Amino acid sequence: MDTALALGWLHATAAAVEQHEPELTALDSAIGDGDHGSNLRRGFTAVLAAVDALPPDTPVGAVLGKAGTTLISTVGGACGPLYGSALRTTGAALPTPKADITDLAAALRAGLSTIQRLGGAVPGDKTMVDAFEPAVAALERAAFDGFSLREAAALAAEAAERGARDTVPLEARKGRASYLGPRSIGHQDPGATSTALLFRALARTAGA
Amino acid sequence: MDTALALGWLHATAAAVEQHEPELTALDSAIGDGDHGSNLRRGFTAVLAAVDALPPDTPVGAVLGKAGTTLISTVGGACGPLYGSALRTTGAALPTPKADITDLAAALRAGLSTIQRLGGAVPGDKTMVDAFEPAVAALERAAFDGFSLREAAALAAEAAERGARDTVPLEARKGRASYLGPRSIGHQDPGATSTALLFRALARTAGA
Amino acid sequence: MKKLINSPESVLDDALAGIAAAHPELTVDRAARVILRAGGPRPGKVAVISGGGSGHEPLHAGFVGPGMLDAACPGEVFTSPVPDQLLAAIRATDGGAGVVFVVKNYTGDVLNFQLAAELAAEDGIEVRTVLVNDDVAVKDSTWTAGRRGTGATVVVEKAAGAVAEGGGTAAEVAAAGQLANAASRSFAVALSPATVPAAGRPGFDLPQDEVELGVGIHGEPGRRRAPMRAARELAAEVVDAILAEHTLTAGDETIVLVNGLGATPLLELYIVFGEVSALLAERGIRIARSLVGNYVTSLDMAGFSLTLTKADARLLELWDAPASTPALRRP
Amino acid sequence: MKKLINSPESVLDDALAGIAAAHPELTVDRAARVILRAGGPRPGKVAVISGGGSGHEPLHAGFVGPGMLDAACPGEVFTSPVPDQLLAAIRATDGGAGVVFVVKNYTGDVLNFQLAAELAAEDGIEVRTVLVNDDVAVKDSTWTAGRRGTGATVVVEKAAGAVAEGGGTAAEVAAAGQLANAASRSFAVALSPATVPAAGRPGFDLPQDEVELGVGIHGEPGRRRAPMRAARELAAEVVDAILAEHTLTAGDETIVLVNGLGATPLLELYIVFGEVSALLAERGIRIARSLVGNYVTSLDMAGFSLTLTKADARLLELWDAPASTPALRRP
Ligand SMILES: Nc1ncnc2c1ncn2[C@@H]1O[C@H](COP(=O)(O)OP(=O)(O)O)[C@@H](O)[C@H]1O
Ligand SMILES: Nc1ncnc2c1ncn2[C@@H]1O[C@H](COP(=O)(O)OP(=O)(O)O)[C@@H](O)[C@H]1O
Ligand SMILES: [Mg+2]
Ligand SMILES: [Mg+2]
Ligand SMILES: [Mg+2]
Ligand SMILES: [Mg+2]
Repeated sequence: MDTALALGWLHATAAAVEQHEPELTALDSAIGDGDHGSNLRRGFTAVLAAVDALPPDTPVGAVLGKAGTTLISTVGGACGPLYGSALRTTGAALPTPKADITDLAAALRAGLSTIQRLGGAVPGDKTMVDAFEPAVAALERAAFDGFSLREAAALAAEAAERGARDTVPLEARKGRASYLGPRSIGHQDPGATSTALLFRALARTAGA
Repeated sequence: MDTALALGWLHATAAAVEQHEPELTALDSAIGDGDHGSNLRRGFTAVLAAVDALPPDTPVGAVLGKAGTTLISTVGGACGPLYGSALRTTGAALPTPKADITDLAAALRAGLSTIQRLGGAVPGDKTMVDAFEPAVAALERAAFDGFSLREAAALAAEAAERGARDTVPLEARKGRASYLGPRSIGHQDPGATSTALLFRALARTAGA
Repeated sequence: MKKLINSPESVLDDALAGIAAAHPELTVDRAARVILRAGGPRPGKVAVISGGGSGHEPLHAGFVGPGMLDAACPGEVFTSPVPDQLLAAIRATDGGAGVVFVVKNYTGDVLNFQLAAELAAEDGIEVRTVLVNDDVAVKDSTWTAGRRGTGATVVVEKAAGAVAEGGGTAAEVAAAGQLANAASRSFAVALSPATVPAAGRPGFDLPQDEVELGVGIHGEPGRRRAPMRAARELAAEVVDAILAEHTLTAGDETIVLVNGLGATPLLELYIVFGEVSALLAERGIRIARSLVGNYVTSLDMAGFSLTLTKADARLLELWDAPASTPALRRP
Repeated sequence: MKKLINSPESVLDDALAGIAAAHPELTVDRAARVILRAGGPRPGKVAVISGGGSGHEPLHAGFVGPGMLDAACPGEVFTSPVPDQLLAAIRATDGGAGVVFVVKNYTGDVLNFQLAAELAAEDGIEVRTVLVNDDVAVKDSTWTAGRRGTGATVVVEKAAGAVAEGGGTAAEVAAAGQLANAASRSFAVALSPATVPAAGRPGFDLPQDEVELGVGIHGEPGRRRAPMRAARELAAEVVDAILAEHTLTAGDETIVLVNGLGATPLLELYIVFGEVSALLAERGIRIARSLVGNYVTSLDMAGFSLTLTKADARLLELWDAPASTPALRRP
């Protein structure tokens, strides 16, 4: 992962969020308050404006850090601080100028820890963690197995998508969906779904 | 018209209002505020309670006067004072103990004058006057022609019903429907419709 | 129809029970259906009495209290009160200095207040009437029922109430109300109709992409339908409709009421107010005072009305005078 | 979706323009999206700052003013504010005596306020937080997000604001807010869902003969559906739900808030209040103070929430303390 790839990733994520906004809105309407799609759209529109204005020699970590700060400043809601802080932590953990898969996996693991520290969610609580954790685990495994970034990112995206789908039968214990108790069962978590978009965007950007 | 006939008339009117409440409501919803049916139902429920509590020897004029006062006290809206005052005037104009058709026609003409004095409407303004006036005129003609009360009341009811139907193409110039201007055209006036019920109830009570 | 009621027949009585429980500072005569300032008649003070159909809350009960009304008489939903209520209100508030009625110009209201005034006159009580007729959606003409009374009622009740509180004579109280009315014009837009409990269905149907322009506060449909548009464009249409029938011009000051019809979020009313304020600024009209919220509602109708009162020093003084009512407070 | 807006994206900015125009007594920083008491920081006075998603008006902007909030930070519709707004509010109000945040317990609100407090701490400003969590529809547990903050926010902001206005320390202000919160429990019933402008469709579907019990103020569906019933029965269900999780018992005094969710006529809220008052009387609980109207809304949702605050002399004193805000005034 380098500056160009990070920028590509953020652009791809923004495009995916734009395209899937109605789906995210619908999922959040079912078990939340219907703003997850517009929250992320607003956030990633601002992220693109912010990172595209950075000098071309900005280190990869600073690009992701800027993206995180921008999300924190523009999104609000639960996902703004969670995604924003995670990206900040991830960026801070990335070596310059270029991170290999092991570095990237470690940095994203740090980002995940931030999400879990701030939000207190564990896997199975029906949150973005349910997609984020398996994605990071898949990256770690792929790094250990010596896969290319293209292959690793594809595995992470698949894991995230599976994780998101697997939130359907869960009863939410964190976030707004938890207010529904058992009525949250049968719906896919919007945050886990947007996390899957994030990792799919990474895979696409890495050429998968 | 005597006390028994007046009581019968009021009961028959109450029953007709009850039965046609949805129709009156629908007509008033279209070009008014949707309360004409419930207004009259509330009023005639109170009227029955009031006149049934009168001593049996109450003169016919006093019965109608009581009915009028009760309508004024319980209906509100435009039709409460108009119908109520009209009945009071009619009652005050009826000789005791029994009025012939000429007396009744004259008393109802006096009641109509009260409606017109209070409300300022003339025939063609798309109000209750458009049913009331032809009904009274028919009674007057029938009295002149020497018809029986049964025949006279039937002619009055027909005239009132025709008058009500004929309000359909009119543009309202008085009452709430006048706010609609040309959009009031094509709807039958609720007050003219209830006036037709009143005269039909008289005809039924008189044995027609 | 889904409403927080016990039955369509008991709406008024049940609401009166709630008003009585919620406002110990008021006296509610539930039998007579009159809401009164506590403490009985005030000797030497002109009594200001208003009333009208229920379904417009906080109008009128919410404006009973020092500085505004002495009594409010609520009729059945969208139905004017009956003369008995108005007479009871007169008896409970007349302090010997006379009575002023505030009457919105609807045939039913006018007739019932008129009958009450005639009966009061028989008791030797002189009643003056201020007729409110601010709604420019209806053309004023002696051949019709004339312009309706809507949002300006708040301004009229405030002005009349202030003069009465200050010890004005009945003639002065009525004159202040008439001044406020003459200076005010209103226009309303509905996004959805109201449902009268007794009727059980909406007063009119409105497609998803249309609005009713010039709607009344009793669920009466408006003069015409128009396509739904941005708040900015609707506000412009409403401002223009009012200014076409108003003496307000560049350099003037105005009291602005952006009023919710019952089911419109305050968030949206503020958006409308922002647009109105920009439109008035463009036309050189200065907003001296303003009110945003639900004041003269129409049950569960969605939409707003705009009232513009041309404000001179006298009207501003009356508008700013102290008032302590459930829905309007001035220190 | 039919709304008085210009576009879903501009809702907040357009509403801020309207709030600024309607309330010259407030300072609206439209760039920073903060609503402030006019006059800048008050040296020596603790600053009380609240905020949350838009769509709940008059909460919070309507409670800015002497005796209540120093600043309100509105987020996008149903979305908590961002830390930048809260930091701007702190900078604009900090008079050196400390800052108290009033935060409704939602993950998003908690996180954004927490990030802001951490950043403020880096600037040497200590921020205390009062967490509002009064909604008994949600079971309280450390394993979940916990009870939500709803109607009690008004009571908390009033209590904290009163102590701050009276010169209390930051610890005292926070303690007053916590006292008000601990004494309050709420429960809401929706008759129809809210439509978030950006979503364009209602948050949930509700058949004509059903209600959502325990609904949230962000269009979140409730815990369960139940058949629509008379106001009396719905009120009983709500009162029982609250009392099951409340220390209120016979002989106690309470502050009662019957709050409209946005699209409910005041007439119906008074009917509900009447029923609540009868139910509390049956249980020997005395209503010491009350509030009926739209205070913590949920856009165009129809329905009501009930908040019962167990009132002791201290809370009543704070409740009665002077306040001068757009939505709550006390002489
Ligand atoms: N405590 C938490 N930990 C991790 N993720 C959470 C937590 N709370 C909520 N989320 C995630 O945030 C998503 C909702 O985001 P969003 O709709 O933008 O915020 P809000 O709930 O404030 O409206 C949920 O679907 C969930 O995945
Ligand atoms: N000025 C008037 N003169 C005669 N009849 C009138 C007048 N105004 C209204 N009406 C009659 O009253 C009817 C409406 O009665 P109702 O619905 O009970 O009163 P409101 O219009 O006050 O709701 C109209 O259909 C019309 O026939
Ligand atoms: Mg959400
Ligand atoms: Mg009617
Ligand atoms: Mg009516
Ligand atoms: Mg949200």
